[in-house]
Amino acid sequence: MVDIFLTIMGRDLKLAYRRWSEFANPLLFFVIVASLFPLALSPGQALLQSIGTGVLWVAALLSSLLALEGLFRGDFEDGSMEQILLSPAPFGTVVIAKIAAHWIVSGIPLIVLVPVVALSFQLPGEALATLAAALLLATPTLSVLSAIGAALTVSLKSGGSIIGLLILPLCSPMLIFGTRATDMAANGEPVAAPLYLLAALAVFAISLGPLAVAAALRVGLE
Amino acid sequence: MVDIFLTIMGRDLKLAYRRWSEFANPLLFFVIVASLFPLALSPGQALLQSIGTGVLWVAALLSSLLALEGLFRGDFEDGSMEQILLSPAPFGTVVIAKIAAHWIVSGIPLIVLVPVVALSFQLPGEALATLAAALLLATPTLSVLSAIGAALTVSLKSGGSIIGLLILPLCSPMLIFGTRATDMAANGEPVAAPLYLLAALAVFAISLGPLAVAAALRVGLE
Amino acid sequence: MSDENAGLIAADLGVSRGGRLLIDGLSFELEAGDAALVTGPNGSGKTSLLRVLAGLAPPAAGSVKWAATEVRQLAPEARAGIAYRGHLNGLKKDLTVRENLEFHRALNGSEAPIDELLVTLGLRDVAGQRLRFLSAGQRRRAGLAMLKLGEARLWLLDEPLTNLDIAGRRLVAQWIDEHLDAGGMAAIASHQPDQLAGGGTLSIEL
Amino acid sequence: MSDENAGLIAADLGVSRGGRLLIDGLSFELEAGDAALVTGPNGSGKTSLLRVLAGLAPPAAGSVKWAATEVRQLAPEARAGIAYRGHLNGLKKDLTVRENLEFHRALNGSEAPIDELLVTLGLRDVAGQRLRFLSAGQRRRAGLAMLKLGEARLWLLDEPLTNLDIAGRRLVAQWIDEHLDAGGMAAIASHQPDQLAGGGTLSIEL
Amino acid sequence: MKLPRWFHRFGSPPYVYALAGTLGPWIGGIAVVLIAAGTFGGLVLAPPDYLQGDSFRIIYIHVPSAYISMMAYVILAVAAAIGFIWHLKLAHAVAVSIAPIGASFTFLALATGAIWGKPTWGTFWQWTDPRMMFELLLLFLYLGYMALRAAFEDRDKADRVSAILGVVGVVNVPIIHYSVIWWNSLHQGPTISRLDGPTITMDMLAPLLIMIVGFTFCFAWLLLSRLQGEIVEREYAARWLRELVGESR
Ligand code: HEM
Ligand SMILES: Nc1ncnc2c1ncn2[C@@H]1O[C@H](COP(=O)(O)OP(=O)(O)OP(=O)(O)O)[C@@H](O)[C@H]1O
Ligand SMILES: Nc1ncnc2c1ncn2[C@@H]1O[C@H](COP(=O)(O)OP(=O)(O)OP(=O)(O)O)[C@@H](O)[C@H]1O
Ligand SMILES: [Mg+2]
Ligand SMILES: [Mg+2]
Repeated sequence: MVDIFLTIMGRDLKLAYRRWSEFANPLLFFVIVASLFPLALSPGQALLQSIGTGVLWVAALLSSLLALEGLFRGDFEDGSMEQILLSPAPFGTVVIAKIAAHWIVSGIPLIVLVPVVALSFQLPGEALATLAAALLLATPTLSVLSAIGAALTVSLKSGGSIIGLLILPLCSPMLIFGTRATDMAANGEPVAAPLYLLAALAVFAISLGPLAVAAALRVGLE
Repeated sequence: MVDIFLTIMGRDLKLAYRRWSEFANPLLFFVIVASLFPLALSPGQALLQSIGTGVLWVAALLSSLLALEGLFRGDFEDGSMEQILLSPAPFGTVVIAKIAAHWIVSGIPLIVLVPVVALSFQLPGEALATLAAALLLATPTLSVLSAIGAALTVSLKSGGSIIGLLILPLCSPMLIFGTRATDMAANGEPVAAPLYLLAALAVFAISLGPLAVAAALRVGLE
Repeated sequence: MSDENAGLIAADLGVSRGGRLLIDGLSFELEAGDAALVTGPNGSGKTSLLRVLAGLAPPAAGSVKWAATEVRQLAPEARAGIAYRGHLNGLKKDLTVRENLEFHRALNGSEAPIDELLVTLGLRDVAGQRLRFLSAGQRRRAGLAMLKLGEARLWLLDEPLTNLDIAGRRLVAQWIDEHLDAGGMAAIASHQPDQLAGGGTLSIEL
Repeated sequence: MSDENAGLIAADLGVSRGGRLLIDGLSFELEAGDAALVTGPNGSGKTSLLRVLAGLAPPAAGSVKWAATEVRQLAPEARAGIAYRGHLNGLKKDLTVRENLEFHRALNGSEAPIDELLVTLGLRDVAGQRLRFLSAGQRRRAGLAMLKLGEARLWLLDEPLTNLDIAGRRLVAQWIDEHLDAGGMAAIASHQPDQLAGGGTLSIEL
Repeated sequence: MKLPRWFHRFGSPPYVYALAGTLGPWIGGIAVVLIAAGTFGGLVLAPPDYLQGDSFRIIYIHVPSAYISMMAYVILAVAAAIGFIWHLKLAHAVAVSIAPIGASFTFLALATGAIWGKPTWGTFWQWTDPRMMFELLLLFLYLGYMALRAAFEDRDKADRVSAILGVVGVVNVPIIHYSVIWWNSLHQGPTISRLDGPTITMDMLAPLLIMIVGFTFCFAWLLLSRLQGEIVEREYAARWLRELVGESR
């Protein structure tokens, strides 16, 4: 199991490295959204500060959704998914490994990057650590949710990338708790509650999500 | 020439119709971004109004960038682009037709949709017509610019979604003029100047852009 | 016959695609050393049949059993007994030939030596190149290499000779013969059955 | 010889791919009724050569002329004289067979009757289906149909027989013969040259 | 369009390689002298600004690098266009060599501007400042150009595709520039006056001009040395290069 996990993850990381420009995209997207907003709003300092958290979280959410859109498509189109499904490797493990690899490539850089951008939004220093922690807890859940969307999309082939977007409402709890934690930290309030909630959602998503993904992929191959 | 234009445009529209969900995606994306922001910001009425224009424009810009990413990729991967390039059809016309089809599918709905969403942002009624007009002038330019990005990266095969990075700086004028026109209209000022600028940029982009696109596609096929 | 050694049993099999029944009431068995040659005109359902045999798609009627178990219900380990090579090669374009093979070896828990295989297939010189930069036939060769990276007893091959040059076709025919001699089984769809040296012990015409 | 009727002239042609020179100093001419059979092992450069002849890629050295003009500099109308069918079919998966053919007919400004063509190719029953739902051989047939949708005098065919059943292969061979008899030209890469009835008047071995 | 005959010599890698080798040290030397003089003038001779104190001295890096960042992009685009139209590999090599240098100067302008902003405006970054936005977008243009190149395996293809981007980008540079400025002139953000005090004195201005010229030479020097490297990489297999290397051994 661990072998398979590492093999799949290693492969996906290698592919990501080979095609770094593709994987850098969501990050860039994040930077761009985050930097365009102030440009379009031309707000004063105070306004910028008050909307900063929200902008950052929405941008981070979108960028992690974008990142996962193609998670399974490549493997479907070149026949790799068939081979993997027919191999003796347990399929659930394969799915978890793929999501994990993708999170490493897209989630972790986000966790590092967001607080840096937050600096330019005049977010107070105390909020930065909380922001990073909240992202660390929220991004795995986002990854699992978008993987579900990606699996549904890919298995419906010609139709239904719409399903992918149906995932979005499911993401709103992460958005709300994440923004709240950051705002509370900025105001010097204790932030344990929203962080615990994020952690609980992450555990829940990671334990059940891959099952849904595997089922959707199986159907898609028929 | 007109024949070829209509043939290509007809084909692309038909394909879009067959795979409508894919093309509805960027629009949905727009609606979601525009509606998530108030959720994440939970601002007061006044704040919402003041950031509304900016949010709308950024969301519209992103959605039209997203829409064009795959404009040429499909034709590349199934060999259609080779056939088109080798056919007696003038390649520049083909390119313009493809961009036009895509604009019909992604730009026009946006022009209709944005003012509707703008209503929910408490944008004053006078600004809505200006917003629609500005979008009408800005979206063709955005389409051409993203087509350039798509053409430059299509030959990467591995999916050069660095598109965002390439095109974004080029799009910022549209964002700036569009926001300005909308804001000015909301304040009751005359909006001719920014609209003229948008129109000038559109003419410029439409007349020269397709050349760049055609050149990039040719190189990509080698 | 113990379950372990049982071969492939298709009983009263129906195969449909896109709502149309293509194959109806097909029954056959493959045991050690057996090969079924699936032939038929374009669009007759060869690919669809092989996908059902592999368990990728459900049969419209009847059943497919491998080692006495419904093929769609096989435990992961038991699946190692079946290798399917379809129209698609199942290789990543952005990995090198060697990396692709190493990945599939690991996936199938095999220890087969890759270097020898690359030499046999004439891919040694391009082993370090990404698949994207290979010719059509070279890609097909790399795809077929995967047959040797695992211990599958049943080979399901969909037009394995596509894009191969003469030497390549001869090699594949030889591999199949060796596989059958060693007690393996195969179901092969092909438009060039004459090029498969031994031919099949069983012929399925659609 | 007037420019109009001049055929294909490759002079001292060099073809390279990914920085490696695959073909060097190749010179040949095709005139009315000539066919060049390009053969060679996998990866020897057949596809690369045909792409250069079609003007899709630049030659590494030498020149390719069609109707006395450098092929990469042909005017759009002159390009109608060349048809290239590669490993890819160049059809849209989400259009039906008929829609695909209609599109290519319009693109090439041809008036060829599509219905007859569909019958000849055995695609009448699937004419209204999206390409996505066709078998590999049916897709290939639809791809080859495009040869008849235009007035190309030079056919560049890259393994046209792939995935085709016997009837299909026979049809393609017959088409080629008719095309040559009518004063056409062809350059064909294939691993099964024996299946192309007439064979070539010229043989290019890589 | 035909290129003038003398120009063709610049299409010959050995000639340009040798030329770069000869000119490089001279230009580098001049750059060092000018920058040293400018630094001395700026840090020691120039009086402190009566409003900003000594912090204004960062101008001696900031303004030259901002200027170079723009000039470099224009040169890049011209080189790329020449390369694309006349299939001149060396012109492409020039464009490629400029990109990272230009990006560095852009970054330098951004960084020094940000550092300067802290004491003057009380913030590192001001989203509403048109120059900052312009410079940031310029950095994106450079990065996009470099990323696009990096994504190609085939150098020839990379050359031509990125050349298209370079040219499209330069068309946009003035548009971005003016749109950003116009936009700000209407949206009055928090009012910031830059160096509004007394008009710059000669003591302050002269070192600045010297620095600008020095930076230009420095840019040329960097360009020549990168170009040499680029030529070596491209002509890896060429006979003249092997002979040259053989000679020097
Ligand atoms: C990250 C922040 C900054 C960036 C990106 C930036 C960018 C630029 C650019 C692009 C130019 C050339 C302008 C042109 O020729 O149109 C420039 C010039 C200049 N900058 Fe900055 N700047 C920044 C911060 C500052 C600060 C904080 C100050 C001083 C308070 C300053 C003072 C100047 C001066 C005096 C000039 C030259 C004179 C002029 O053209 O008006 N800059 N800067
Ligand atoms: N896109 C590419 N980039 C770089 N090198 C390539 C590319 N495609 C093919 N090659 C290399 O060029 C050589 C010739 O390839 P080509 O496709 O022309 O061969 P071919 O004769 O058509 O082979 P096949 O019979 O397998 O189709 C191969 O060795 C291959 O490795
Ligand atoms: N994805 C699909 N959805 C619906 N119908 C399909 C699909 N793929 C193939 N078909 C139909 O099923 C029939 C059988 O297809 P299949 O691919 O099994 O044929 P085949 O015998 O392998 O043909 P070939 O020799 O051309 O490969 C065809 O008539 C085709 O139209
Ligand atoms: Mg088949
Ligand atoms: Mg080939």
